[in-house]
Amino acid sequence: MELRPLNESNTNDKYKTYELFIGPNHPGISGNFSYVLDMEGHKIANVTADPGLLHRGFEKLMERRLWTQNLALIPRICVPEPDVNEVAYCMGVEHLAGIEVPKRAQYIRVIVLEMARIAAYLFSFSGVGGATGLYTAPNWAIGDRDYILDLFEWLTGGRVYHIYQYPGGVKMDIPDGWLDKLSELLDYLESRLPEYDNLIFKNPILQKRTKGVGYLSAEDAIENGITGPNLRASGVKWDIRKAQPYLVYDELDFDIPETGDGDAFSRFVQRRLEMEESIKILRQCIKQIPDGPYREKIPNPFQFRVPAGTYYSKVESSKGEFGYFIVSNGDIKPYRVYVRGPSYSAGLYYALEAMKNMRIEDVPVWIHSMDICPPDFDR
Amino acid sequence: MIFLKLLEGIGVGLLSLTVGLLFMGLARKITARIQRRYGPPVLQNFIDVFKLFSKQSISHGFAFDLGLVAGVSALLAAVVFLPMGQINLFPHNSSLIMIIYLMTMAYLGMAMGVSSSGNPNATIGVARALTMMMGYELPFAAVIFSVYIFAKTGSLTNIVAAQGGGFLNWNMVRLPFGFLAAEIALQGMLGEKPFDMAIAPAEIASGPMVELGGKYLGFGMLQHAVGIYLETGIMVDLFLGGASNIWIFVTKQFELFFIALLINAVLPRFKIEDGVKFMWKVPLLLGVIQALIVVL
Amino acid sequence: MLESVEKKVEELKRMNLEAKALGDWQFEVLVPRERTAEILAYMKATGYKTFIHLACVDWIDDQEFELVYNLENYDEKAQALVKVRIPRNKPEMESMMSIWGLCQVYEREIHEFFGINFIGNPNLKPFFLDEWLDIPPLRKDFDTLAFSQELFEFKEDESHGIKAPKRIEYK
Amino acid sequence: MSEWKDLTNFFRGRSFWMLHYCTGCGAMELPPTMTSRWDMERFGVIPMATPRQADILLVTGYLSLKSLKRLIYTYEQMHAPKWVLGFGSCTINGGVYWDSYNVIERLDKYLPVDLYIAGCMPRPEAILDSFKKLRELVEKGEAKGYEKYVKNYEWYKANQDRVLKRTKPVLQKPEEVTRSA
Repeated sequence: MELRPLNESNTNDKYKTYELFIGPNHPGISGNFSYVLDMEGHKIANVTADPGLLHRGFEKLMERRLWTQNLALIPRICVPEPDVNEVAYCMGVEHLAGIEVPKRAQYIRVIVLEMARIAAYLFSFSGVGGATGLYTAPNWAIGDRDYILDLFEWLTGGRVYHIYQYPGGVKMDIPDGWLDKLSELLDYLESRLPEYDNLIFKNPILQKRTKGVGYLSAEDAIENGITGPNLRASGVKWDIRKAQPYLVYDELDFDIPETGDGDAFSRFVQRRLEMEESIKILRQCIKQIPDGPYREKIPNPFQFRVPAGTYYSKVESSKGEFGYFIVSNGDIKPYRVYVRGPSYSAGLYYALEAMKNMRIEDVPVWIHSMDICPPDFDR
Repeated sequence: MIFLKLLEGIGVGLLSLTVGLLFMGLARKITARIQRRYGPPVLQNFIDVFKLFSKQSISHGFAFDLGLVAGVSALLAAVVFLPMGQINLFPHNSSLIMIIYLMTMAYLGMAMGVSSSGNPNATIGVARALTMMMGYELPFAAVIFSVYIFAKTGSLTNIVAAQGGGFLNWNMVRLPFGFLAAEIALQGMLGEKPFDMAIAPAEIASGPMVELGGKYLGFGMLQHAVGIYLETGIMVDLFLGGASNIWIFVTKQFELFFIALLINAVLPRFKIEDGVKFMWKVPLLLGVIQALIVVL
Repeated sequence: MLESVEKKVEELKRMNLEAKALGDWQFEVLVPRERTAEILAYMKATGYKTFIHLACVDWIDDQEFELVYNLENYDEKAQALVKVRIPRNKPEMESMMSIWGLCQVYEREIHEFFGINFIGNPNLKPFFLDEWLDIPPLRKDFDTLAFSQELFEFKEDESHGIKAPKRIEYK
Repeated sequence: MSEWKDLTNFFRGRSFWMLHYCTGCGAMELPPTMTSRWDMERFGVIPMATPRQADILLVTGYLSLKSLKRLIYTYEQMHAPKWVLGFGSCTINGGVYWDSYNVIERLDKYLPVDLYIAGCMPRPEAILDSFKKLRELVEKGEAKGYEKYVKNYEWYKANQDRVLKRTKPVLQKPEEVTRSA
């Protein structure tokens, strides 16, 4: 990128705008990613996305590793919510290899996914706070998120990356007393929700700043491939957990909350309401989880071959549809895996349209309201 | 005689720096407790300033150096004229107008300095700071007007003297609307939320401070420290009846600062135009009502 | 299998296309290159409105690239994988930007990672990588390990006590 | 004079300002470290928005070539004294990305690293411990990475240019591939 000389006079048409970098080193951006804004006065005239700062070539690396080795690699694709990667990948492999997953393992997977979802939503609360300058929100939300990570650590041994799923089930059974601790934690989180409401969602200044920012209509959302809570906040009732139930979601009773205004505030509120539903799902799982084996044993993992075929497996993550397009040619390694990150279309394509004529104050609010997570499109 | 006065002046300057930095440290501690944290040591800001002055620094030209030095020195000059308890160096010269004039000088100096760094973020930050200044100066002017009319004097020493003789004589009680308006304006003056658009890190990467490093950031911190001392000090003199000695003075200052902190901890920041609109709506209205009450 | 998927597969078969269901809610359809724009527009008109992703598979043994357009239908709860094969020695494809504007970024990415040229796409500048001079990295004949060793030279370093990790190749 | 130096080092060690630049996935453990659970502000460490204000460059995890370029700009903008902390196993030897075409392996070939934190990813306690360790090094006057960088600038520059300013393909082309821009 060429920097423009600062001493050029303003008379030239070419220098009517000036460049402003949001990222990569900027507190307003989520992760290592950059938007270059061409500013005209205080309005944004043009936006360029500059991804690739987190590109590690996962898709190439996965072709070089065994089917089971990849499980250690893929959680790193989405850092705030790594479990969706493992589950989506395992579901794809199981479908291709024809492995039946025991009921208990499916319940454990749902528990892990929903806990990860709550953790990711709490993280996005902190994003709201950080973007608008309400620094008490990150401090509270991330502190509470840590209790979830503690439970994860007890269950899987890892705080952030769990590497817990395995083709055919999960690696370890739930330890004794863990479920009781989980339900205690859910009580605690529920008692915290009114405080978050008072601090964040009922805050008049925050409402003033986020209402009407970044309006996204239902048609635009569908056209631009925007999924997950952002789509639902625009009024489209689409949740993979309901529409194409995977694991045991069809046995659980939950609602899809509706906000439907399509602006940044309703996207925040959507996440807040869905958190309540996740707590509800977890309560049911604690009650309903059956006894039985936690994993279908697969033969020697070093010789584990997946029959040739293609499959697209997807999971509803906190950011939208997280998909794994898996191609196997019957070898011990995947032939090709394509990872569909939910932020791709919003962060790299729709942002350029949405941010035009926006003010610089609204940019961080927009980024955090769409919950753009750079690692999942950089891969 | 002049030499003694000079020494006294330096003493007052050091006092204001010390108290200001202490307030900043306490602010970090109190904010941390609201955020369920332990917080840094209270003297952390002294360590930070010392460290900043021991760092290598890059200058961006003469205007950059001059602006930052002017910022601190104008505020220090203003502090000298502030009556604080028994310390009152110029009892016959403590004109409020002059103090406010020197304060504005300080902010303009800072603005000149950081704009010459050439960073667009700094320029946006300065533009926001000056817009915000326009926002809070207007209600504050209305308040000062009513205090002037009420006390029939422009000297802070005399205003303090007029409030003597108990709590009920304080302007806070006598001019309640004016006090409220001034409190809100103080929030803007201190640059606390919801009026801290000038330094919004998530939007413009800490605004005016974006190119400041080392000694220059140290000057910025010192300016903020003296600014806190001066602004809360003016409020104490105007509304809380001054003080009989320096300890009571600092305690009263801290009370005002504490309220500002609590508001700061639970509110996000306004957009710049919303902030100015708010300033011109609520506090200005309160100020005008107060002025009308006083005049009639 | 969903009824809507079954119906759609039948319908596509009647259009002389190879289609088959892959799971409960998804199916694939193989489309010749000339008919891609027509079929994609048809799919969009019949409810497959959301463009999920465009992926590319390098079938080096067949000397072909396979482009996979993944479409989603929210009303019928179905997913379609539209596959197009293009020759590897002449990697060219028409841009589908006129149907979904979103294709622009996906095509730019695939141009960078596979070297496929999309005719009609105005912006195919480097996207994720800076100054890439080798063959596109996601092609099967690109050896990432050799590249990494050559460029970053992970040599054993006695003075720092660093040893290169032991590498096991599974066959 | 040495007393003065000791005094400055004492204060420097108690007021680390960290650059808020999330270079890799290790940045995920920074919010817990900053906020109420671990609260690194206790030790005088606070995140700063721009490199001019910062003392510490915390390289959180792997570095792609594109990030490395920005990181070097950032490092050179910081005012001395400045320190680099390599965070996670990816900065030490590439970690799980040892065979990736876009991730550098040893960070200390390109920037002078004062301290490495091992693990993938290191826990917040490890981060806090590293600040303590760095404080000890600074107080003893041993953390001199920025001076090393100036002294050996040619060597660092040559290494940086080798990976960032490539003029010809790294690998021999197996066959001629035509690729229009």
